[in-house]
Amino acid sequence: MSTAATAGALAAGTAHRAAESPGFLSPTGVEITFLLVGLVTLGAAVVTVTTRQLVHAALWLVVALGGLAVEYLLLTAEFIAWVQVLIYVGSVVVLLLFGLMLTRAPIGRSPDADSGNRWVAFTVAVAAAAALVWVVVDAFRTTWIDLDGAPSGTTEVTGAGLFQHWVLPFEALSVLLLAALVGAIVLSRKANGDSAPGAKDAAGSGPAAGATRARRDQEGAR
Amino acid sequence: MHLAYPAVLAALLFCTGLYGVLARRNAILVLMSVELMLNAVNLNLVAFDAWLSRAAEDTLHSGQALALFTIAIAAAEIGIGLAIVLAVYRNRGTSDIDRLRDTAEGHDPDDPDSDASGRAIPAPAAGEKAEATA
Amino acid sequence: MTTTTLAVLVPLLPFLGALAGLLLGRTAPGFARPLAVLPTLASLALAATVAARQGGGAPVDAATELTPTGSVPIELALHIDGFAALTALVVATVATCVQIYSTGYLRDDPRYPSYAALVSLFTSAMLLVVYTGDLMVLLVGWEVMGICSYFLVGHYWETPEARAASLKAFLVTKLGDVPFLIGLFALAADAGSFRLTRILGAVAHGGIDHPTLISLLLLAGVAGKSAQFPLHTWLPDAMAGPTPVSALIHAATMVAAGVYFVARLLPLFEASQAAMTVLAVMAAVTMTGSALAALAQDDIKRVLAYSTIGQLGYMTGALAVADRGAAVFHLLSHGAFKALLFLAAGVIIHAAGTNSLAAMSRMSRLRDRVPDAYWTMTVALLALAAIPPFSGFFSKEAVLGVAEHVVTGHTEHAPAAAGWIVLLAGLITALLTAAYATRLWLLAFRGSGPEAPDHGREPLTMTTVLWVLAVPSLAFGGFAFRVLPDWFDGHDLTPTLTTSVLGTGVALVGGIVTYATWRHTTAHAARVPLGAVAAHPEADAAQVEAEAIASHEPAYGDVAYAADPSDPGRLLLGRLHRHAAVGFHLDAVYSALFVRPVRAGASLVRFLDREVVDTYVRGAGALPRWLGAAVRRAQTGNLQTYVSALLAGTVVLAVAAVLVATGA
Amino acid sequence: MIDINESVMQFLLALTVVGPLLGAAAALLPAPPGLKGTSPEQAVLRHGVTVTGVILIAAIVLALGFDHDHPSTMQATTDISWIPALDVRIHLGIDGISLPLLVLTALLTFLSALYSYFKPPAGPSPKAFVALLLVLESGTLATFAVLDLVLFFLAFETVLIPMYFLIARWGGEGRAEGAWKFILYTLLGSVVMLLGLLLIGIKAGTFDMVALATDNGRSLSVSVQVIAVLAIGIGLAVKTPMWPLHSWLPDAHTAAPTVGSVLLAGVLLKMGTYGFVRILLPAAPDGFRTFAPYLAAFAVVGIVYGSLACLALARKGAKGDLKRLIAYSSVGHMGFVLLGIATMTPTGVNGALFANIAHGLITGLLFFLVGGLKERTGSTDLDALAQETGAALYGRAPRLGGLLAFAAVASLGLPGLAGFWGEMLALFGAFDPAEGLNRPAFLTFMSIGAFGTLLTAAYLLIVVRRVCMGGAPKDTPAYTDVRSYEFAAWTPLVVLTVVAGLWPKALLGLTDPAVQQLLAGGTR
Repeated sequence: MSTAATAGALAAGTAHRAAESPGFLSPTGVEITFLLVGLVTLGAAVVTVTTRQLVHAALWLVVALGGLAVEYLLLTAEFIAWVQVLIYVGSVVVLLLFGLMLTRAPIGRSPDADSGNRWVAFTVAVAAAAALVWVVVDAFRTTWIDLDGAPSGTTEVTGAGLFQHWVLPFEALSVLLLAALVGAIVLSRKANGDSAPGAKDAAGSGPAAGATRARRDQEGAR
Repeated sequence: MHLAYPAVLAALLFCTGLYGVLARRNAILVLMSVELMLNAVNLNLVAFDAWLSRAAEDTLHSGQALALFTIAIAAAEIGIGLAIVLAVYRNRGTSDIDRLRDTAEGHDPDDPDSDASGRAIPAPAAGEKAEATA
Repeated sequence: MTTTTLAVLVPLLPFLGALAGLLLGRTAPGFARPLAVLPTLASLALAATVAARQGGGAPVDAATELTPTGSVPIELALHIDGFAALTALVVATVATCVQIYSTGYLRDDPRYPSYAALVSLFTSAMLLVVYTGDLMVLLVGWEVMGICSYFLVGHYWETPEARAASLKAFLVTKLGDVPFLIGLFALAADAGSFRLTRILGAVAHGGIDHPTLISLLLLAGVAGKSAQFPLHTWLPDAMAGPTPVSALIHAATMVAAGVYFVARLLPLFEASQAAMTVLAVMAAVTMTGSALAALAQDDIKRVLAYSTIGQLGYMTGALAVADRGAAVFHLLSHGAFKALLFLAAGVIIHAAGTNSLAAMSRMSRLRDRVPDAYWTMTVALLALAAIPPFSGFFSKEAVLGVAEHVVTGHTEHAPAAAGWIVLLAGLITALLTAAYATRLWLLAFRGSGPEAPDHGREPLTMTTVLWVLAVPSLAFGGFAFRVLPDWFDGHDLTPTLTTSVLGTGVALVGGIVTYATWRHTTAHAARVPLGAVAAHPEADAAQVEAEAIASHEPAYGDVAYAADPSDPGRLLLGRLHRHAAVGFHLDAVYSALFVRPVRAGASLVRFLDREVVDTYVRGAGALPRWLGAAVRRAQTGNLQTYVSALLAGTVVLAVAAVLVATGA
Repeated sequence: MIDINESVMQFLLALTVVGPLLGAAAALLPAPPGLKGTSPEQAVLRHGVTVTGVILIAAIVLALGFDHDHPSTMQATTDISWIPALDVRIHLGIDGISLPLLVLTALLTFLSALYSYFKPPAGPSPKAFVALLLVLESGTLATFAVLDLVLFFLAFETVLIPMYFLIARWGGEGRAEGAWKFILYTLLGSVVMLLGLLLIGIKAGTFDMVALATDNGRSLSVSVQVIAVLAIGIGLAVKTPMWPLHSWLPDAHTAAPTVGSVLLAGVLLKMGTYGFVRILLPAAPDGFRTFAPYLAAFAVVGIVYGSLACLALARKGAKGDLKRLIAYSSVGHMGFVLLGIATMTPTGVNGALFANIAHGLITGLLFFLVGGLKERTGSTDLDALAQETGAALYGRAPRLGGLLAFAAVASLGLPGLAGFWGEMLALFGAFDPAEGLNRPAFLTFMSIGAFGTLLTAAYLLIVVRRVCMGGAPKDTPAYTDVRSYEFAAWTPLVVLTVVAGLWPKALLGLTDPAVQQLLAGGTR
């Protein structure tokens, strides 16, 4: 974990500059909010991956993603928070619901939502979680983010950053999205030859990607 | 705010998504779990960006930029993924991951003497020959 | 031509004759007889010339390297002294007679070409043994003789006796040859050469480290070839072969080789008292035992076979008392009259249509049917019984005389014990020899009962040979004992008074006793009808003999034995008769000692090869199979399983990496 | 004998190695119109005869042009750098040790091709058969001609594949199993051998056999030598085969077609012993000295074991298969070869090399004869052949019976025939082994081995008795006696057996100086 090590070093650096780094026992209001929302988010996520009702899973996903958006706000990244709400809650989840419907997912409790692999998955997940948490906590125990001062994630800051430093990747990304669009259409066409649902699906996925891209562009224009 | 909070939350979310990916049967639920994992990463990116932009005077905001890119790519990925899932569903009539076992050993019943079974013969042959000659 | 060239030609001609015979035999049968007789005849002439030129003087020595071996080279060497010259002469003579005789004996035999070729090969091998001065080359001839005897004894391969006998003949002699080979190795390793002269030189300078061991090893081979106890059992069975072959084997070749070999290497044996004593004991046991067995045999040829063993016993006895002159003297005279005995026996078997003495003793006027055989055989039997003035007398007396010399301590070469053993055994054997000779003669020619079948005179080729051989049996010894010492070591071979009187006396006693018993027993002959006669009496001799041999066992229940109350031998031997008839159960001992263990070993190996050696092969085959099955089971095709495994591995690796990085 | 320009010799040697490969490639092409015989099969078989004949002629010319006064020096040498990175060179050459084996290989392959021209093997198309035969020949000749460890290994391996297909495609019943056992067994051995070869090559810094022989293991530490000898020895011992690694041989022989058996016994087995002499003895003498007693012990066990197995097969009612029996007898004969090598004396090694050639000739002849016998009687099962008394081959096919008896007699090591000198010299070498070896142990081995000859004689004569002799051949139908083409294929072997027996100098004169030099460490 060399990254963690460097981060630790940096953290030490900041620590002595910002003289007092408050302990965990005296949380600020932001922290409490973050904690609570985080709990909700996590809970929603857990329900998402465990519930037996597929549509409910999608809805709980909405809650989790929304919670994340709030966390972004708390981290003063408002633009990303809105984008999160727009794209994820707005399009991705809708897409997923479309998918559920198109694959005739059963409405209501489906007994076999989880495969026989559940316990293996659980162990692996818990082990990974333990490892990650341990490492992260070990590395950033004392690191302090100071969120005061000018918010670093406002729209103009982000826009400026994007169009000063990230233009080329940004355009490349739009090409990628285009490719994804074409790919989605081709895939769904090939799959069914000339039957109706393929066209509908292509229409379903195509505009979504297209929408994101269009939105991205107008953002850039602004 | 302590960096540990978002980091731990991200880790937990990631592992939740991991569990989903490994445990869910329906392909679309797997996709949802993938979204969770992506978001966990995003949270990390944003949190570290917020920290570094102060601690290391980072004016590049690479964290937020990358988070944006991730979101965009995630959208594309969902599109493609769903298309694939639908195609599979149309061909096979199911979107259950563990019904798709074409790579299983000796799966195909239509050509029994495929390479694998063909290669399996010699080892017994040597043994049986030993008995035969005795 | 130089003597060397001639000497080289002597073995070479019969060899070439044999090759030509084998190649042309089937394509041009007309050549078979000339190819058989002429080379042998030529080599006889050459041998005579060589003998004349050598004249008992300095030995002829010549050598050229046959091949390098990396250590001790093998040389193509000649070493012709008086012994070699004379022995070669006898060999060639007997071989020629046999070849001529065979032309008549196997008149209509389709296999005659191969037979004759093998006889020629046999002859050339023996001549090689006689002339060569290199022991490895001698071994070559030695073994070639063995294989020739194998093929010739198996000539009647339709009969089970012949099949068994040929195998036995080869294997028993080979059993002796194995230690023989080792002995040669030891000899060569000590002397640094296979050359006879060098080895004798080394012996003279005491260059041989273990003379006793080497001598005993060599003796094993000698016992095998010269049919000495305990390796003699193949010889009586070898009677299943054609009679001329028996004559060849017994008179000149094969069995003579062993005695001749010891005679050549006698200084080596003299170097070890123990070896000499062993030799003496061997000779004594052989003599007496074989004589007793001969008295009990029913097959006329088996009687002669056992008598051969006995006479060879005399020769080894002479060697045991360190006088090779006497030994070779007896070898020569015995060669003459034993060949005659066998060839005459062949004629008789042909005429009588049976080889069983019991059957012959039940037919009258057999001697009128075959007068030549009758007279010559009488001569030969007298010679065998060592009645003066026949040749056998002088040679045997020479042996006994030497033994008596040793006993009285006139020589230091041999231990006195050996002398005593040889002398006593010799005298007993003389008695027994006379006894079975008389028995054979009486049963064969003095039979009473229905007339013997008459199918014309025997072919001239067979009868003339008999007379040719009768001459030396009659007259050879008379002048030989004066001449031979110049050829040999110079020991006096004149019969001494005591031994002559003793020997002749016991011989006469034996003859008279047997005659008396015969007069007593022969009365029963009429009462017990016996006898089996060949199916085609008019066929050529070979086929008659084959049928006679084949019919003996069915008729009497045994190859060697006939329940004939009119047999004097039965009365003379009393309880011993039964055991003597089967050669004192030596075959049973052999089968217990060698055959069964080898059989057991064979089946053990069969089991091992099946169950043990192949087991690990099978295991090696099974292990990968199991592994493959195990790995295949993991391939479920469920992606989530794969990914779970993948991620689990990743986590483990990550944790490990962290631990390493943090130095925990 | 005759004086041939060195470059011509080089060309001939290269031809003997490469020629068969080209021939094999050509055999797969459609026959040119000029050569098209009555049928394409006949055409391709004739092609095989032609190519092998040319190679045989080349080998004979090599033997004639060979400088017989200096058989210990490498002649007709070609030395081209092949893989500079690994310092692997294409190094060809012949000396007194490899020349006889080279000629023997060419001869046996030619005779096999001739035999199968008149009697095509039962199986798939002869095209592939001829091609495989030629590849086999090329690999074998290369094994005897190359002087580079890596090339040696390549050639050594090349041989396996064609032999596998010869057995698996043209064999008798049980061919699949026999072929599998053969290939797996020998490949396993070769893998181990490769490790040993690499070890030697890397530690000594060269793969060149001549350099290694001259170095005589001075640049290799004893431990390295021990490991290398163990590894290489196992590989070679499997090929030889040494007891107890022999169990692939009987199956392979029983299943193989006549020609396959002839080549397998006559040529392939020799590669193992040749490797012992050419690589192990000079390159790692100290390591070899460590293992020599064990090798000798295994060899002697092999002698007795093989003979006893043959006795068990030859016994009445054992359902013994003749080809299997001859295969076991090969185990015994190879035991003598190994014993000779294990003595590390010039005498023993000379004997081993002589026994190699002799065994190639005699066993080749035996397999040919058994093939002919099977063709006539339709069986190689002893009990089926000789019901009660025997098959009486003497009476029903006299020439065949005579030849069989001759081959058996030669195989039991009768003095005056080829079989004798090898065994005798091996035993003589064991009687007085090289210094540093335990003499009493070797004396024991020698006496046991000597009695092994007795057992050998026993089973061979029993076979003769059951096959050639036998009662009442009159009523039974006679078989067709030896045909002319069979004579053509067999006579050379018979003649050479007799010649080698009567004039051993022809071989020993070649091998002895070379062996002396080899054992003296290339400096002499």
